[in-house]
Amino acid sequence: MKWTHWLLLPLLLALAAGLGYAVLSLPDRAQGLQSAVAAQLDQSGVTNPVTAVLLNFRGYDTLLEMVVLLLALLGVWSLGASAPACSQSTPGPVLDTLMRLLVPVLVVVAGYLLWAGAHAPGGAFQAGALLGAAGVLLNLTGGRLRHGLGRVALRVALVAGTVAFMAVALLTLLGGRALLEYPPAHAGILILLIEAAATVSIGVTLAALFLGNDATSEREQ
Amino acid sequence: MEALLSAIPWGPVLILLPLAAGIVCFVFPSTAKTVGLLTVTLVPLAVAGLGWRLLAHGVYHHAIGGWGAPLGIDLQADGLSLLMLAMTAVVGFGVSLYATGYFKAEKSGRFWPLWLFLLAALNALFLSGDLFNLYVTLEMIGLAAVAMTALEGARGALVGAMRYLLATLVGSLAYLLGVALLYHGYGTVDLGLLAARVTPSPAAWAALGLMSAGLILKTALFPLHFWLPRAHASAPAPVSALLSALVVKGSFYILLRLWLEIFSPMSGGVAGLLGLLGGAAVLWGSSQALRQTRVKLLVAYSTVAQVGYLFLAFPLAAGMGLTAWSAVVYLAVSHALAKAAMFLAAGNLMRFGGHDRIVDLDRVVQRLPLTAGAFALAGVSIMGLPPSGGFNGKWLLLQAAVTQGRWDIVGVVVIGGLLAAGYIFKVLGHTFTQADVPHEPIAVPARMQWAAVLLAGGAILLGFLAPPFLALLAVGNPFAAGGAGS
Amino acid sequence: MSIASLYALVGVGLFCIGLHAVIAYDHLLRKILAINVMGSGVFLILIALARRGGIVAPDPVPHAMVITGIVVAVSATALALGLMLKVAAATGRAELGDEGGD
Amino acid sequence: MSWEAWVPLLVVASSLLPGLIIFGLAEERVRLRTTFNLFGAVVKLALVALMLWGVFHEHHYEARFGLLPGLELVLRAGPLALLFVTLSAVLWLLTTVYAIGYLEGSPHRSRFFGFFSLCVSATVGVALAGNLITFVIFYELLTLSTYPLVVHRGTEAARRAGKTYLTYTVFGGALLVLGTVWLYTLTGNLDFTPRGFVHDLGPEHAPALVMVFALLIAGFGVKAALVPLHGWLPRAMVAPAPVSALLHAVAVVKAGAFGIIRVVYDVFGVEFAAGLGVMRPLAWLAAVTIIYGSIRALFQDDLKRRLAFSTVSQVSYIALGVAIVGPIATVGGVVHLVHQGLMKITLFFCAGNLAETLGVHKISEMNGAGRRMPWTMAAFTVGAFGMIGAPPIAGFISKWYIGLGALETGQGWVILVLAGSSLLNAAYFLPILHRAWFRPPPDRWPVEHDFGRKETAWALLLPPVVTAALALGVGLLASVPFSPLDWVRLVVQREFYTP
Repeated sequence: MKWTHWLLLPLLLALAAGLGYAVLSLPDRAQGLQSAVAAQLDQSGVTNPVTAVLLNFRGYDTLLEMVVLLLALLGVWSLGASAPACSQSTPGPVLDTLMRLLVPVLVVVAGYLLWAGAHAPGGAFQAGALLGAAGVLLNLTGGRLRHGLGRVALRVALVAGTVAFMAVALLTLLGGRALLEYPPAHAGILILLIEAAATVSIGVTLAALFLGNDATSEREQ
Repeated sequence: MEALLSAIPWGPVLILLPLAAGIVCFVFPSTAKTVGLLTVTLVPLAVAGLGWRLLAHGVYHHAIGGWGAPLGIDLQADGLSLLMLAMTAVVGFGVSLYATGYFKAEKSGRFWPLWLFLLAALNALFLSGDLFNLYVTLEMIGLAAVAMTALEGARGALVGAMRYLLATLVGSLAYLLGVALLYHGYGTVDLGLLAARVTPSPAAWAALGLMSAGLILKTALFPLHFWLPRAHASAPAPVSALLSALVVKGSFYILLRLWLEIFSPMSGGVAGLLGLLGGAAVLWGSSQALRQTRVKLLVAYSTVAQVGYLFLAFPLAAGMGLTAWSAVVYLAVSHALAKAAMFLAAGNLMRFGGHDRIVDLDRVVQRLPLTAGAFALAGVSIMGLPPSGGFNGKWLLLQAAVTQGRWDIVGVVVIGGLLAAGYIFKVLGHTFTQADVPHEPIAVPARMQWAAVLLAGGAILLGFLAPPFLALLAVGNPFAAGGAGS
Repeated sequence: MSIASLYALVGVGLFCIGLHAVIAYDHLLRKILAINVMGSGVFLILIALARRGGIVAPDPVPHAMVITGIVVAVSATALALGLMLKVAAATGRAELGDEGGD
Repeated sequence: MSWEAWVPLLVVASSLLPGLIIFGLAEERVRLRTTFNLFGAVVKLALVALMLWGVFHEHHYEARFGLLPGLELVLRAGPLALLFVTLSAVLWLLTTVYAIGYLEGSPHRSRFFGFFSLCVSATVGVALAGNLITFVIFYELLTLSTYPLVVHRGTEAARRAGKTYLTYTVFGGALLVLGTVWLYTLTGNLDFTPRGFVHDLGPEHAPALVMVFALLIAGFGVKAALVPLHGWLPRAMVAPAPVSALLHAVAVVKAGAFGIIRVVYDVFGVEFAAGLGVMRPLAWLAAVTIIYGSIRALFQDDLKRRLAFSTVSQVSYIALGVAIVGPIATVGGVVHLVHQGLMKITLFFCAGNLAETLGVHKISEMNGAGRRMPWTMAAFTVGAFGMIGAPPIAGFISKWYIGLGALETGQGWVILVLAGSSLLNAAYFLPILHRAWFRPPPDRWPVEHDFGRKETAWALLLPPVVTAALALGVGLLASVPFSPLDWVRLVVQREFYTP
């Protein structure tokens, strides 16, 4: 193994040099799509350009990416329960109190990020990540996701974002428009709807990924 | 009727249908088998609808969100995409039929959502005209494929899946870095626009190298095939079939598109290098297959070899693009059908005897005749003997190679065919003989046998379908830019 | 050399360091982390290059791509970690031996 | 498509469809299986008779389908094609009867007869192929469908023999495909044409054409068992007797020999080929094979192996007759396709009878076999004398024409080859006859089956007697209209040599 190690180093140095040269040789001014985005921003239903790209101009990517997240969870679940069980210890009073304070705050902040995403940095992924963090915290301190959610309900929560996205996609198609071509007048509300559902799904998925084992499996119940 | 057919947005249907079905299967696992079978029956119909549209109206185009490139993402389909979609639909149907018999209840609930998402991702990949969107579909495929590999949780499968995951992630990142460089160099990730804008420059060269390397890793071209044999051999049989038949074709398709649309003017020595690796893959993969003592490993190494054939066309394209690329598509589709059939047959053998040791196959030809027949028919196509799709592909490849006097490639194709005959008949020979230690056979459901026969028969049938096949492939003239001089 | 290019070069460096680690180290956790380092490099390049030429209003498209990329990376990492634990449980070590068979 | 286009298709289908149906039949459905087999064989014979009449009256039977860009699958019944088709159809019927008797009560008969029918379909396809690509396709199909018959018994020896068989034939097939592709890239055409289609290429293509010729002849030479590509044939004798009889005496080796005829006359054109200088080496190769096969046959004690080496030798008469380059020798070579088939299948049937009835596999066990099985050994004797070339049996006619043709073109050395071969033939056949007729039978045969008053089952006895009679008949009545000789004259006159 060691001799390949030494062979690897010059190869990677050459790669780095080549890539560096390619990066430096790019035209001096970036030629992105900012002007195209800016031109269409008022049609997009939101004022934050990143959100406009994520949920409207390239919303299809985001739809597929929700599926990627779901696929990861499916993959982890299909491996079966092997993740080390989280601590079962009863939290002390300090931790308990902290949790009671922190989790609602996290949820509120997530809600704010979701809402703010329309015009400022923020959005479903950031909000979902916070929700997920809240779930992880709860879990680490002895809470269980499945205590609150039934089997089917949990699965519905996991797919809510994708389903909302696809429902909108279907509606646009049935309305004779292109896939995910929102009517400009309703674009804002549709995006908010999708984002809200996506936030929930992302949060629950991340927490479930952390848990590892399939909380909805019949075997474990 | 015709108005209705024109009105249906076939492209989005092909993506949304399996996606929605996957979600239903996930939320209500008890319906998985029914929903899954229904979906894989509808998808071929949707592909047929798209095919009708292509023949009637030419290249298909769908601007998602109504924005159009470069701001939005475009779906597009020409003859090449259509054939890939058709291949996916047919193989998917056969494998699904098989899976209904293969998986027990609990695994079945896991398998179907993964497979339907994979199907959606493959369809999305073959329809996409956007490099970043292709990255997302690649990741969907990668994660679904890895999860399916590990589905049965045996030790070998876990290790295979792990290695597969690491390889596929590294490949994706290399690809993504290439996309980043192209975006910043040319201000778009749309294939069509890039085709018009890209000129030989350091960034384009770097992108060519990175994306090719990443995709080659995912396609398992020698010497980056190290992850494939174990993963494909240890996965459950229907999964192996999907991986070998379809998943490696996904990344190959992107590479082919990139090459045809963007990189062909600046190919330089890269085409030669790809051809060289392809040749090495054919010889190495075949000779490794010949050495195997297990059916599934043998079939997996055969995939390494067959992937090599796909790359032999790159150095030939400069002079005889149309013939060489037609050969590649023919080989890819035939291999998909034949290899899927082989893995399904191998799965039947394992179910039947509880093992896949070649020397102990123990008169399978008599006791499991449909399975042995499916393996043999698929083998005919893999060896490239007529009449089969594999023969047509090799014929076109040889024609391109001989015309250009590339006797090295001719030699590789001929020797590869001989080695393939060696490993196929190594298996078939032992299906006639009696094992030293007889064993108690386990019944194999009829549909698992017929699914293999169906796919193998498809590979043979392709040998008679060259005129319509090549006519479809010509829709939109996908090889116009790829040096289709003659 | 502009600041943007400097960041991009750092990204290139991260990518190559990650690639090296993926190949050179045996432990699966290191490999998984290395892939994340590679990913960060790519994301850095995507973002940094958008600022070339002193553009003040950043191009939102690479940002959106990076967000998508991060989600993909998180998903893949989660699956990889889960798989690693299973491999470790099945083989007794979190490495890819050559044996791997059944 | 006119009805005449359907006829060649039906000829192929008349064995293909029964074959496919038979695969699906349960093992014990003997009667149904026999019905399908015989029905297919009789239908095929009727269709062949129709085509013989039609082709004689210059009708055209041709079916075409698009295959690949610029290439079609063509089935066409010309005079030469019909010669081979007729031979296959007649012998298929007889061999089917024989196989039904031979395999009675043995396992896996559905599989056997299924593949057997596929082989016949492939052989007929080879015969009717109207261009080289069609020929190649059916030729490879023949390889594939004979393999399961070679390994049919499922023993380790059978598996090894199958492996050897494939190693040779797949290798030959690869050379053939390569030669065909190369030819196609040179000419853009593969249609069999009287007097060939390559002569329009300029002289700068001569080296390439020589290479193509070598590849094609090597590809066909494997099945035709030309030295040094003959090694598979003796080893394939582990197969059941009907397989050895029809496939390795007739269908497979003849497909190779027929391919050589096609390449020489309908691809290159014999005069053009002679101009390239490739006919002389072919003649030498054939001569070497004739002598070598005969010498090897001398030293075999296993009856089927001796017959196999005899086949190696005898099939090369065809190539020799072709390679001498002249109308008379051509007649001798081409007619030997039929003559050798009749004689050799008789010998293999008889060998099968000895094995099945008495358990006799070796020549040293054949003492007195003539007294125990007079009809069988009488048929054997006719076949053996035919092989030696004794008049008036069919083999004599072939040798006569080849010799005459050689003299006509001033190649006297061929006479030496013929004479030497005949002597060797006598040397390895006469001792067998002597043992069978003039030595006393042993007290008990190795494994004797009792068939009552008959010497063996009628299904085993009838076919060799018929083929022996045919071998005698086509020799005696060689100049009668529609005899093989007469038909071959028609072929040579219409297709090979400019009058």
